[in-house]
Amino acid sequence: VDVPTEDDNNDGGGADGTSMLLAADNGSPTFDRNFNPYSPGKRTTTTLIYEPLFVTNTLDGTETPFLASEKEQPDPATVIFTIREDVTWSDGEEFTPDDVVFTFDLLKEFPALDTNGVWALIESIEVDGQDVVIHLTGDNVPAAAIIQKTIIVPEHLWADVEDPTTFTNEDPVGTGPYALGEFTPNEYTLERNEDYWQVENVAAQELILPASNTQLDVVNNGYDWAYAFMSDVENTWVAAAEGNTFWFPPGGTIALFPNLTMAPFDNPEFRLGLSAALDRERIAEVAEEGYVDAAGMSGLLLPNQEAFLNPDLPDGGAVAQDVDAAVSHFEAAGYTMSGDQLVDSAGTPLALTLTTPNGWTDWLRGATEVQTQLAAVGIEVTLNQPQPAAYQQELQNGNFQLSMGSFGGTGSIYEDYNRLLSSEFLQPVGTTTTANFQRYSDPDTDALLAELRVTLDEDRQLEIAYELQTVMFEQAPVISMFYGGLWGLFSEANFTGWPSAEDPYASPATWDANPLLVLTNIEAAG
Amino acid sequence: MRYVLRKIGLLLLTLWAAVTLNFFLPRMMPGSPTDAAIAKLAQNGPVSPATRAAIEAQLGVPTGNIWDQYVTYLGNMLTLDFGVSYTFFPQSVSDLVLTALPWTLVMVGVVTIVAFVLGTLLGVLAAWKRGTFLDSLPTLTGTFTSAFPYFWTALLLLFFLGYVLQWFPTSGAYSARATPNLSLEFIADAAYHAVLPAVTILITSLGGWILGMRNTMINTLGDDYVTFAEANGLQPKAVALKYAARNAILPNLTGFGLALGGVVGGSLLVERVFNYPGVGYLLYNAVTNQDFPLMQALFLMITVSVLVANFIVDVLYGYLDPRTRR
Amino acid sequence: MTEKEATARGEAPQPTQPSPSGRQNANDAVDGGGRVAQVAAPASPFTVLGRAAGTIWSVPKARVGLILLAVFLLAAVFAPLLAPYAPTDNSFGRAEGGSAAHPLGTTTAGEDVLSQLIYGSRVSVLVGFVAGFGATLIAVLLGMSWGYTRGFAADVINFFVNLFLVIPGLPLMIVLAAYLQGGGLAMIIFVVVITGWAWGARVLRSQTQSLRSRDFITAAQFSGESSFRIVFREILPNMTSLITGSFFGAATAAILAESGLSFLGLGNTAMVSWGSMLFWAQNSNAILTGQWVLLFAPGLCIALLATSLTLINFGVDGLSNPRLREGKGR
Amino acid sequence: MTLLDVQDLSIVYEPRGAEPVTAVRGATFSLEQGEFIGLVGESGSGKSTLGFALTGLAKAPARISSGRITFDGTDIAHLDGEDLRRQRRGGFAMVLQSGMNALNPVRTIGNHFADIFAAHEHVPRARRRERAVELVEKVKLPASVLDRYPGELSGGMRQRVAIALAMSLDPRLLVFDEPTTALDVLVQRAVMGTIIELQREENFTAILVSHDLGVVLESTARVLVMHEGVIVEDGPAAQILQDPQDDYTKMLLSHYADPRAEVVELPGLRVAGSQISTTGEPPAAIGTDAAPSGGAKARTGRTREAVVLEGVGKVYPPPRRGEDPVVAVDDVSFTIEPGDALALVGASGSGKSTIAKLITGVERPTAGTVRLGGTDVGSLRRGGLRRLRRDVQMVFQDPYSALNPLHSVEYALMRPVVNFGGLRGLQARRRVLELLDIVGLAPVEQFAAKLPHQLSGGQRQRVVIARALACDPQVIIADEPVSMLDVSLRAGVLALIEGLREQWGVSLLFITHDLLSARLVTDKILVLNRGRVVERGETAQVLRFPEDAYTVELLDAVPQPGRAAD
Ligand SMILES: Nc1ncnc2c1ncn2[C@@H]1O[C@H](COP(=O)(O)OP(=O)(O)OP(=O)(O)O)[C@@H](O)[C@H]1O
Ligand SMILES: Nc1ncnc2c1ncn2[C@@H]1O[C@H](COP(=O)(O)OP(=O)(O)OP(=O)(O)O)[C@@H](O)[C@H]1O
Ligand SMILES: [Mg+2]
Ligand SMILES: [Mg+2]
Repeated sequence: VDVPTEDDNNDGGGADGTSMLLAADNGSPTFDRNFNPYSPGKRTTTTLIYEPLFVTNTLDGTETPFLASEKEQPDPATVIFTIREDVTWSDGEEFTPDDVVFTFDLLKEFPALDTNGVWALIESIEVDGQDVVIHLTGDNVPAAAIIQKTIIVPEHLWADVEDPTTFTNEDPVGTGPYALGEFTPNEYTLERNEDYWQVENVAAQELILPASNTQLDVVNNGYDWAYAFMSDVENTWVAAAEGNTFWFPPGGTIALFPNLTMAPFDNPEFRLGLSAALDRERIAEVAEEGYVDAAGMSGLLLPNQEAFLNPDLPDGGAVAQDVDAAVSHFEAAGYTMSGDQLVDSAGTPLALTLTTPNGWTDWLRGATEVQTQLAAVGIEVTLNQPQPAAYQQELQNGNFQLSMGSFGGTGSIYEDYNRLLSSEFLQPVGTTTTANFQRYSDPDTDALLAELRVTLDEDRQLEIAYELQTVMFEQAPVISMFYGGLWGLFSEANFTGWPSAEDPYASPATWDANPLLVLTNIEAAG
Repeated sequence: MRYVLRKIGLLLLTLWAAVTLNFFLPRMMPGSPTDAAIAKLAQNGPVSPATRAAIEAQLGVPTGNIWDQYVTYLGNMLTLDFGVSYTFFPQSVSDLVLTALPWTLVMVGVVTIVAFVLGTLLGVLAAWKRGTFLDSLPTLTGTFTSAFPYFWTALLLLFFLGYVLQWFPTSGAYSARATPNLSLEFIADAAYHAVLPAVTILITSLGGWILGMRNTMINTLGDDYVTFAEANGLQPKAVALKYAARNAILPNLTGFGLALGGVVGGSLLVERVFNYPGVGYLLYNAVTNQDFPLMQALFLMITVSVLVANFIVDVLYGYLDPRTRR
Repeated sequence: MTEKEATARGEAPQPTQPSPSGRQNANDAVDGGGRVAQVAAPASPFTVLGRAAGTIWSVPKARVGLILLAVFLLAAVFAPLLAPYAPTDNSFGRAEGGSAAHPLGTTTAGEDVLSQLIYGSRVSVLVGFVAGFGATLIAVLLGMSWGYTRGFAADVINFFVNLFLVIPGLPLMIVLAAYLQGGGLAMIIFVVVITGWAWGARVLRSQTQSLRSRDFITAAQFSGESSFRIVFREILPNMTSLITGSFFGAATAAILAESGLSFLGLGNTAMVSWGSMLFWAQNSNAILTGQWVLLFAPGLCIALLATSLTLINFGVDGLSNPRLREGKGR
Repeated sequence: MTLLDVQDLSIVYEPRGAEPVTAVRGATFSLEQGEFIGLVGESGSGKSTLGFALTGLAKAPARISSGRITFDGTDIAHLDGEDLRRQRRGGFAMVLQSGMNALNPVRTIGNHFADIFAAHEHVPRARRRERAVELVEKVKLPASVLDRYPGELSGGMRQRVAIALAMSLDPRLLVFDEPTTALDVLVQRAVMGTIIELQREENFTAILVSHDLGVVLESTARVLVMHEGVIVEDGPAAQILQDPQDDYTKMLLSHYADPRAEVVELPGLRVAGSQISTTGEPPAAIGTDAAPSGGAKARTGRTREAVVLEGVGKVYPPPRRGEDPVVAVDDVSFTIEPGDALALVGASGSGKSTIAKLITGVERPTAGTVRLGGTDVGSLRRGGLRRLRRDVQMVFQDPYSALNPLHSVEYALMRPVVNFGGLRGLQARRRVLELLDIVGLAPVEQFAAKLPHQLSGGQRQRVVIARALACDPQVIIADEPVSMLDVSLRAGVLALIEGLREQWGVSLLFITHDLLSARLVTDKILVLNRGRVVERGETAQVLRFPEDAYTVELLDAVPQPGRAAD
């Protein structure tokens, strides 16, 4: 019996230059055939089979039209998408604005599908020729960015689906660049949709997605694109094959979330003291093996969002370790150094608990380094490592003193700051909230966010962004430390034009709509 | 009759308690299935506040009075209605279990049996040849290998035989493009993939059987019927097997029963290291994702099968040991 | 825990547990040919212990085990003196190979592997002994009262033991570990104890049952002794070797369990133990970076420590059952 | 023709981690074809060891350190492996001491025979079943046993099977190692009969190993006496009986007596008619203390009460489903007046121990009442039982298992003193020493510190008796208190019991199947058969002139040396 080995199957990855081996979808350990784009258990590549109206580059917020060719916001409460013509579903049916409306109606009927919460933003929706006009519940400029992410499904097939929440959509029909090829529990393929409206931009004829993508597999099996944190990437991935490259841009900010409902964290001076006490370079180095940079206090992802950076912030928001400054901040907050301990007015040494999810090793290393550094300013930090689900719960319920957390990275300035600072998410400790976990509340900031929500004036938007950065810098509602990397591993052997620091047109993420950007931009090598 | 009724009563009580524990223990874990799902999403980047509500609505995580939930749960268990998995939404738990079960049953089951048979034989040999090389070799090797952590053995095999020498595939239960079927070719492929996980389990579990059998066999070797058989000039082989080993194996059967019952639980660490799509991996997924329905079904299955296996061993015991018969 | 422990009570019989048939060989000084009174000097508890130690020592396998264990114990106790650096000192180069400064190289986080290995012995030894002790204690208390009492109380204990025998150990550990999040070493010990006592209880029960039918137990009743005293003064001392055996068995299981939980990332990953070293090694691709020492050394240490306990058990077995004393058969 | 010739045979046990023991020293003797000899000696004298060596079964840690065993011209002492195995057919065979356990519990009897036939291939396949039937019939068993498992047979049947199995080898030398010790007196008798008959028919050479001089003298023509590994006497049975040469043999013989005799005499004890008198030196302590004369007054002044059983019955639930309940005791009535000594005799399973359990409150009667004075024993609960035990104490059959091997003599005696006597500290200790003195274990201080394994069997039994006396009981139940002791120790213990009873006025229920012991220490007797009393009366009267057929049968089973010579 001729038993094929792993390699037999996998090195097809581009021998002819048009087939791509992709580590984008992990079976656990095998694949379920679920291509329902709204299902949490969907195959990751469902977003290559279906398309949204627009795709946002989460790194800098740049938007690329997909199923909509244009959008317009005549007033802050209305969004008009002009739907692309000459698009067909992969079964040959024509794609129409009615499909778009059908999709939104579907989400309204089944809130479980509405993972982006669009119906919290939309009042009504109507078709006007090739346009889809959306009336919002109020003035809301950033709403468009959320609404346009909605994945559009074909009315002619989905209208008959009885329960779309449990529908597994085994034979997906979409408008996207790829259609499902062969599906087996250990591996499946996507074939290029030759009728795709921009088929000329799609270089890879076939995508191969194995279920097992251990780091060992990734290094050995000649992947073209993988998303994985690789320890010692130069000696592993890069050394493994000619043409292997990597790009680890920041995808979010890892920060200390202080529980602002309790002392001493309710005192900004104390938070600033913590901020000054940290050597962020060292933390970033320890946590992510030096593959990411330290984060400043502006709340922006740099260099991605450089364009929005408030030029008035000292050092571009970066805060260097300054123990003396830290001590004076602490003093302002009522804490003094006594020997090598930081004590309150009653002389009680300060002891804090830092929560970090168990098993998230980079965070843990960062947290351990924070522990060490805070010990140097006389604060005793105990690590609390709940399991991820419990961590999530503690974070949401405000059940922590100091917690590791992340924010940002949606590509939308408004979204990033709103989730972090808006009191609309404010809940008492013990009640679940979905954002603003540190429970920050400031009327001025709320006003800024409200204005940012309604203004169409781009200059004003930028001004508000500056002001929000100042709030972040001066109030320190969270203490940013380092960037969470996006761990893109690429091979130039078969395809070129991968996103990179020089050409950051997309993030290296293999999920959501991002691969649409990547796969319509790369070119066959040679 | 009263005895049997009592025994059955106790069995059912144990089952009920295990099932109840299955219900309450996971729910004591901090965090909900939704939290687990969000925590998983959060590893890839920011999660939109709307997602939580959507996931909650979609999974249909039960809320409300825990006692009502418990009663419903008991009813479901009785009717073998295990519901839908949270982790693998919207797959039904029964489907998931039925897909994973054959892999585990065949791979872990076969190894368990092989380990028992081989270990027992080696134990017999060691006891019979006590104090010689044929004793110390299996005994010492067994002592050492049974002290290996499962996952470590798995990693070493993976590294040397899979990665360095590339003799065996390093993950999965069959080749990438294969779809499970019953063709010879597929079976050969599956067997090839099962080698490393199977060898791992074999290496680490063999020692226990060797030592156990050796100990009991040394005891029976001193029994009078063995001496008498020798005095009657039976061939050494007959004395060793039909007299000493035949009696020594009985106490070890209990352990074998538990082991066989445990087979349906798979071999969590090994399956995880080798990405083997068996029940152990499923169990790992269930437990780490707080997938109550899946966890409950698996725990129930394991509990029942251990109980049943024990029962079968009891019956078998009666057959093998006439003293308990009549 | 690893599955080994899950299975210690499940998949495989523990090598060190005596057969459940409950042979009545415990410690009876008048066993076998001992009918003939051997008049020796009066024995104090110390000489009894001394003799036991002597018997264990006289078995070569057990001797090797004791020496091995002593090495690990010394490493654990004197870790600060023996280790060249602090185990969490991450100020060295990343993923270095062996050198004079770092004989076993450094981790990807820049910690000295040798120092971690030496400090790691503390956790394993501590977990092994404390959890082994805890599990044995519960097994003794429950197993003996189960064996001695009849009727309802015995049924209740029987029920609990059965329950803990049928529930799959490793998943239960994971669930418990998640519940007792962040408890560190104490949590691990607790979890291992909770899931590890049942088998021992069963073995001790059958031994208690066979002892309780001995004349000297009836005689104690005729001497007006309370049940409590009978169990703990008359029966218990006669089971020392069995209990010692259970202890070493449970300790072995505990060591493997700790490593398994740590490997799954359910222990305290910030604490340096052999299990967490393996976790980090796996996590930072030791295989890929050629740092196979990271993977090999901690596992070997676990295996050796666990082996040492099993080896000692060869000697303990001989204590309670003269037939098992090492020697030539035929 | 000389079949077996043993020259200067020595055997040592060399256990690991312990001192070597020379179990047989320089044994020299030879056996003629067809001879039937006895090998006697006390426990541990090396009889079994010698028997094993003669049949090529000596194995580690035993080692033949010197000498030769010539069987039919070949030296088998250093034969092993396949050569030895071949010799076993038509050569030498052995029936083990614990013949009860000599059968593989998981193989049918038929398979045992089949295994032997297969091993030696001396019986053609087709004839094997037939031959097996022949063999079991020879030992007076029905052919149907061939399909049964050992567990389904009684001890006597198993012992016969073992003999038949040994016979299936057509041995020329057959060693019977205590073939009847574990058996009931009646069964014992029957098995011995079978052995003797077989030997006569088949005319093989036989060695009967036993510690029971009576049995040996009764059945064999020549006797070897072993003492501490040395063969101290070798001669015809009749001669040894009449004129023992060795001191040890003399001692053995002096402890043998016929319970039916008019006067029964043992060193230290002499019983004539119903009268008992102490001859020679009384046990050290007895008589030195101020003995209460009336006998009805306890040392502590408590009034002695009678044990009264009225129509007592005990039915155990059926051991297995579908079987009949076990009637262990059926309508038994008797009274033990204060100071009385009552013997309870009967074959195994006749319900003797059950009655003991009923009197001590360990079991409750299913019919009738058991009373101690005014107390209804059957209705007592925990506390009441504890109080009862102050009055009713037990002397156990096996002194080896009645003492916790880990506790010193002092501890064992201290417990009842503390629990019942309410004494503490020095007082308690003084009482312990006093007790030791009473049972004649002097120097008391030294004995108090010893652990059981440092005592001889007789000394242990004395400790057990002392413990029973510790709380100054009214009634002592002695369940076969000497059956596990060597003859040499037996008399001493019996004398002690007898003396104590006389002196302290305790009532004694003496349970035994040994009629000689019953004769020696009691004045009344009760014969039990299947739970029912079949005969009662004065001990001497009943034993000398039995009326019930069962009693006659029991008495018949008592070996009568010289009977074989008839
Ligand atoms: N396996 C052994 N190891 C060490 N010593 C032994 C062993 N077996 C017997 N002995 C010793 O050898 C001596 C003789 O034992 P043996 O069994 O031959 O006595 P016996 O006369 O048959 O006694 P019994 O009447 O109790 O059967 C005793 O002192 C005994 O303690
Ligand atoms: N606990 C019990 N359950 C059931 N049957 C029992 C129990 N104890 C004793 N018997 C039965 O009761 C009968 C009498 O037993 P008992 O022990 O009183 O006999 P015994 O005269 O003391 O015999 P031995 O001389 O062998 O000691 C036997 O048939 C025995 O099998
Ligand atoms: Mg003997
Ligand atoms: Mg009895």
